[in-house]
Amino acid sequence: MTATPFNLLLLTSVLWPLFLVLMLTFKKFHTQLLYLIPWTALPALVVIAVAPNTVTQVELPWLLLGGTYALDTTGKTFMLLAALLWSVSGVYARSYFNQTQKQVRFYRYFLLAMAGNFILILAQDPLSFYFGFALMSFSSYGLVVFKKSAIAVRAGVVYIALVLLGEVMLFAALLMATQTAESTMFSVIRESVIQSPNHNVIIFLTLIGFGIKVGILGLHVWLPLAYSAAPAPASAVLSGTMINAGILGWLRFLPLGETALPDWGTGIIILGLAAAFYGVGIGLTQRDPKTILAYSSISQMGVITILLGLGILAPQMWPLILPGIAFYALHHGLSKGALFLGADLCGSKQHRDRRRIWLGLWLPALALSGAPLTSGVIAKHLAKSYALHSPAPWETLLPLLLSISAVATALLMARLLYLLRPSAKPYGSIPTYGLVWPWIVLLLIIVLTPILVGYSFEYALNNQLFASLWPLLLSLIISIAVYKVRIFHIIKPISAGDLLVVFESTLKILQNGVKQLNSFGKNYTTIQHQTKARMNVIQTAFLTKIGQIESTLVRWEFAMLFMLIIIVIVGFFALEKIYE
Amino acid sequence: MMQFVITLPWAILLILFPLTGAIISFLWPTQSNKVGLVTVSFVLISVTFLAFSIIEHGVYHHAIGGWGSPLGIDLYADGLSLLMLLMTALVGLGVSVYATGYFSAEQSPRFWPLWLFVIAALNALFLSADIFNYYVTLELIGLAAVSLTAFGKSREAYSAAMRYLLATLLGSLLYLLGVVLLYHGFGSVDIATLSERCESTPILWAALTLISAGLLLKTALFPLHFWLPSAHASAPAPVSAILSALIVKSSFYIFLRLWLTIFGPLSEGAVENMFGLLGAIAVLWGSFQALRQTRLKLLIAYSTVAQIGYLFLAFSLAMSGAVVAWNAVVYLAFTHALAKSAMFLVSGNILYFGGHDRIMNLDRIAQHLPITTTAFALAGVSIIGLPPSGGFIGKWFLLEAALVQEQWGFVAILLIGSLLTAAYIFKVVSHAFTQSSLPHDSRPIPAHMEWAALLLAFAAILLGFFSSSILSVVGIGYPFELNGVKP
Amino acid sequence: MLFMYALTGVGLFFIGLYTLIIHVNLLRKILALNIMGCGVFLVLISLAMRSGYSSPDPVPHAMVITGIVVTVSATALALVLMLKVLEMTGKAELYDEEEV
Amino acid sequence: MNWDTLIPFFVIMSSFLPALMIFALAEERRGLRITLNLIGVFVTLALVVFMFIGVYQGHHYETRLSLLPDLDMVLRAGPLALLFAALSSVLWLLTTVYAIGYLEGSPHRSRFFGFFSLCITATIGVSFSGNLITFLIFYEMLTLVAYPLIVHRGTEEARLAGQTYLLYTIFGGTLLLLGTVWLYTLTGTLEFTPRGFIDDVGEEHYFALVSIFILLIAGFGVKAALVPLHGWLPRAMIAPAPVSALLHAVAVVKAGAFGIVRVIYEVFGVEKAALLGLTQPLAVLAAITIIYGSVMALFQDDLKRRLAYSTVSQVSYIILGVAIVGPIATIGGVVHLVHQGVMKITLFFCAGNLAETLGIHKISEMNGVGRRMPLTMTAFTIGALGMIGIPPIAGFVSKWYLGLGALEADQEWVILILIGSSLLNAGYFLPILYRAWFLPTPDKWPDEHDLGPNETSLMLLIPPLITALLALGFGLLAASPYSPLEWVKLISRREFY
Repeated sequence: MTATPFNLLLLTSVLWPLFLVLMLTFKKFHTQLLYLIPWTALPALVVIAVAPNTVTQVELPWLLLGGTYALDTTGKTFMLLAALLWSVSGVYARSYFNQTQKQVRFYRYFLLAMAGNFILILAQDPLSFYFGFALMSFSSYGLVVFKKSAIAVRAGVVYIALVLLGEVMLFAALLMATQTAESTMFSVIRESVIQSPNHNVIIFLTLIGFGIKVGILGLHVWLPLAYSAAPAPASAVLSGTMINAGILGWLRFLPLGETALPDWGTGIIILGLAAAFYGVGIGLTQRDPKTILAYSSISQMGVITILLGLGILAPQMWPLILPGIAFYALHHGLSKGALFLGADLCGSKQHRDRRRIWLGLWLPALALSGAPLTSGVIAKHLAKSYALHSPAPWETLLPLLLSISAVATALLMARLLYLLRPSAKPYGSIPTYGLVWPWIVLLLIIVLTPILVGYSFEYALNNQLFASLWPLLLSLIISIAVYKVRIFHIIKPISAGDLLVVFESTLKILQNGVKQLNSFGKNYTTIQHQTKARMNVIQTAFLTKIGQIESTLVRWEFAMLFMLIIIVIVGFFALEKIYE
Repeated sequence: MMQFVITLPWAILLILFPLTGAIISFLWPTQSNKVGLVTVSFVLISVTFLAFSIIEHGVYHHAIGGWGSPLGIDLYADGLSLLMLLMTALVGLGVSVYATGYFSAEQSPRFWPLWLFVIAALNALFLSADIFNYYVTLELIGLAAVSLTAFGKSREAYSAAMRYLLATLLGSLLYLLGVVLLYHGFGSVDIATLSERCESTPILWAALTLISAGLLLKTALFPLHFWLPSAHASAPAPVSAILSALIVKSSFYIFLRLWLTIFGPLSEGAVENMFGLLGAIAVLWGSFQALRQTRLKLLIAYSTVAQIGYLFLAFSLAMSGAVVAWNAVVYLAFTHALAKSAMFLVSGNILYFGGHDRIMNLDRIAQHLPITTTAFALAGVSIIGLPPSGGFIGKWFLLEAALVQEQWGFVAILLIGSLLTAAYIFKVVSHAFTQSSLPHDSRPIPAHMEWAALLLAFAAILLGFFSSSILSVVGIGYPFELNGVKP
Repeated sequence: MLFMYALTGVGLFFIGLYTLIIHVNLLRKILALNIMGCGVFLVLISLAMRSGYSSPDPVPHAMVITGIVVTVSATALALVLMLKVLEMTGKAELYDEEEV
Repeated sequence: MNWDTLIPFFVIMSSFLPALMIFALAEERRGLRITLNLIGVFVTLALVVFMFIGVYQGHHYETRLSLLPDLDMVLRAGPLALLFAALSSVLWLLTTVYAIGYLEGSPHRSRFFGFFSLCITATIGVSFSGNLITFLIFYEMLTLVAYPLIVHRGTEEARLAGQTYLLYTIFGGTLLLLGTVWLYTLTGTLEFTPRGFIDDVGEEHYFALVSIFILLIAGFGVKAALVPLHGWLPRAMIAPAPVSALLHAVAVVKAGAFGIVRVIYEVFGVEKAALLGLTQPLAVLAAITIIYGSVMALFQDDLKRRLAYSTVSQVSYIILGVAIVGPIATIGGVVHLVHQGVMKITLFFCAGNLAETLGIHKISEMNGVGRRMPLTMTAFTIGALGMIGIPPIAGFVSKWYLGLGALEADQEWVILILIGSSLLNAGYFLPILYRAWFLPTPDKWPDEHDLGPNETSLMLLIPPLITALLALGFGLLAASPYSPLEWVKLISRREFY
């Protein structure tokens, strides 16, 4: 490896959280460490800040099976998002938990997950990525079940089951990809996957494997459970940045921008659309803000999935789409994080505090629904622009659908704001100073993002301001109407994790199967014992029998008889020899 | 100097030492232990020197008083006899050392003369070269052995001794009649001469029939083993060791010699195969009986029955052409002698220490006698034929012979046999590790009794490492090239 | 003529063997053994005169003498043992321990 | 005089002589016993390391003693031999330390440590064996000297377990003997040679060769716990923890697996074996074992039994690796010899700690134990995750190579086996971890002992931590020189292909 200062910094940003976890094993340092840990993600931020434009790779040939790390352009965006969210929630968590012991336990998993997240973002070879992914997924189990409530446990089971499923699928995909590519570099793999005889299998496995993280339709069941079960800072990072690990996985593995795979492309787009609307559909019926946010994530990821599908459908467009996806992920991550933290801040009894927080919540909500002057409008605009250039029939279909989905999202946000309205009963924790200020920082960042990417008021005016406004207005009207009709008092919320019901029923059957197997095992052992007993009986019988025989054999006259017989036989042989 | 020492007539001394020893210990009962030990060590020394001279000058041959056959008595020793002598000397030493501790002051003066007499007779047998001497020595051994057996002084002991006496007398008479016929037929009792003169005539085959019947009876090959278990189990431990380790071998040795030199070349396999078959049955039957026993000594005795079966198995394999099986015969005989004597000494220790040899209750004893237990385990390893041990080498050759001839039946017997052996050995050993529940009264054992057993067992293991050299020594005089005895 | 002696010897041998097997009493068994011995010696002696020799072969005589000595001592031992058995079991028979 | 011809012999002696001395020691001579033991350990280690370097520079260490007229007893230190020897001796060191702590104050310690050292002698002998008969000798020796350790507790249950053990192993040994002699009658030699020594056996002996292969594999399969010959292993768990740890995670079961490697690569030669159509069935059998073992493990509540069944399944990875004909898969299999060793011994150490410190034997008693014994459970977690195959722990590396090798040999079905077993492993390990880390601690443990200020006595604590670190390191640094993986690649280059 080339030990440039930047590379060293890069490594530090990854190793730092790990080092701190290690330090956490020593009780006596806890108090000091707890001042340090909230800021663990800072080195990563610094990395972003000082990153040179030329991508330099860090080769660690001795690591695992040879690792390559670098901060490429895509990586930068994801790293930025990750660094921001991990910092904010890190600080947030510090005052979210009151006792040291809880903080320590929380940070243990928190830091590990963070390290995993950083590693996978920097990884340039599948194994390192897989490593980071696994580290992140398994340690965030600790975050999901942190509250230890029955809901948390259930969420944990679902979560870990799906994580494992994803892991093994990715493992298989990796193996096949590496085997055909005969290399462990993403760049090589992306090109050569298509040559593999079973590239369809690889693509499928990759889609599902990462799709579980992303929460594509059908495998999204864990998100609502986990997000609502986990403590707020955890949900923030889960929904803000960890979910993007799946997206990044796709970007790294899938043969994007190489060859057109129409079937796959179409399939993915449809999948994405379905998720986009399904998420909102179910989400609208929910009454728990965090669950609603989870469903909104599902639908937002659906939108990103659509873009991905476009990329597979039209490789030539990929160079355009890639940054778009990255930005969408960033935008969604930031606002979603802000929403989760904000939703958690509505625990105060004072109407004044509630109103302030509530107003604050409007910002990320608007951003998510793509209001002008927010990051959202840019993301939506980009998405639509790709849609317009997509091959038929999508170029006509997609823009419309995207706009509708924007409306849907806006409705969902409206629903959220309604549920968290100041007059509603308190939700989450009381906004203390330590909790609020990191949130404010996050909001500021959200405000600044558009400006950072060179978005200005004029741009908004002369680029279809209306196009970005009408969905909002429409949704506003609808929501007011709905509010008047009070329809939500009639609609019964679908149990969070909708499809899960189906899964769990199948799981039940499985469990019964296992139970039967188990009972069979018991029977089997009893049968074993019986046979063993029977064998013993036979054995003793046999031995006594031969004992009796022996006692007759050793009688003088019998022995003599035998002797005579032997003499006769030998004599007989002898005679034979003589008369031959 | 060395040369002079080697040229002394060690073979003769081999017979004279124990004889004189026997007489002295008889006349001077108070010192019998010392006399006995000295004699036995002298025997060992003489064997060593005899070995030297044989290795240097090849086969040893000596006509006593220069008479020469047929009238005179010739002494003859080739590799095979040497090995048997060595076996006698080693086991003899071990047992003697043990006996000094085992027998009470009033028993030992009666033990030593007989025992030294047995040694003398055995050496004479292994050294003699004519079939009539075989008869005499065999008879002497038999009588001495019977009286040793009667040492048990119990009802069982006397009855067993009686049974043994009848069997052995009958055996020698059958043998003698065979000898008579041979002499009549071919006018000589000298093996070498006979091997040249013999041809396939009715007399020869009648003689063969009688001789083999007699010797099988004495060797206790199934189903003629009726006298062995009771005799070996009811005799005192050192005696049992002598009986199973040496005396059974003596008659087998004669049998082997006669087949190698006289009958083997003329026979066409049918008879040997019968012996092989009997051997196979003996292996299975003996092992099963051993597995059945609840008393240690009986278990060991029946194990002897099984082991004799192996000897005849190998014997038949070898006669039917697989020369490698002769190595098996030699090795099995030798290691069995060492291991089995060790086992009997162990059983003696256990009886001496705990007053009983019920296998179920060994846990009370084995815990306190680690050396004895180790001895039994090591001996067991050799008897089972697990590597590294002499027994393993024997089994290896046997298996090799069977496979070369594709005698699958024998292969099966060998494998099942060793499994059964393992079963009854570990049936005993497994009790050595279980924690004893009840305390029990015991009397301390002199250390040398334990060590004697251990060293014998250890020797049996050690044999596994020197097979090539030992076999080269045994090869002296080509005992195993049929018709190849060169006097 | 000499051959007759030999046959007689063999006859004696088998008579002895028969008794040894059939009769239970130890004394009879011991006597039977002696008879067998005599049979063998008779055979030996009678075959000493072999064709082609003017005088009988001396070797068998030597053997017979040796044999007789052995037999005598054997008989002595046998009788002592028999007495012991008689003393222990009350009857001069082989005692077969029955299975326990 | 040439030392290279003696060093292998010295290695054997370096554990054999201490063993004999230890037997002679009185029970209360604790200090001397420990000293002897450690001397043995370190001399062995030193010699092994010395030979490692030597072999790396192309030295050739071989001891020959005449055993049978035309069969020698050969001790040769090839790369493969050294791999196994190094593994055994390093883990022996740790286990010795552990055992000293574990058996503190229990009876028959001289006997225990004596036989323990003898087991190492046998294992080292097995690893250095240069021909089949030498292998057989040490293999049988291992069978015997492991027995007293299994029945060490001296309870009736232990006695029965010992009987079962002997029943299986002696039977296996007999098959092995038959196979060996038969082979000898065909080839006239038993010398392990790269790519096998049966080439000049004529076609007419096809049946004989197949039977021999089956006999040998069955013979070794007993110790390697190949289904259906695995029955003894779970029962043998009655033995004290150090025994389970070293013997049933490393020495005994590995001796079997090692034997199978030898048979396939240096007796038959893998190509020849494949030609005879012998490897595919073996691979299938191994696969069955992997799945069967994992499924059985699911149903065990006794921690050690669960680990035992997990061993049954894991050891077959090695066999699977060598039975999939192909260099990469072989690397995966052989390196698992080491990886499984360090991971499984960690788990057994931890199980022992739980039993010794808190009297925990059942998984249902492990609630919240992570808070009571964090370090132990951290080690346990690393081992367990490694077993599942989570990067960067060693287990992942083995699985990765196995998978690649399978694909390379066009045996995609193996991937399914790997995935299935990973899921099953997760199925029986993750619940344990969940209990230990996330469930509330009970107010009292089954049978708690006070073993010093730390969570347990350091002698019990340090070995598992070290092995856990090794498991982590072997995976994390797999690609670095001198890692097991690299060494196995060297072996594969020199001896197999």
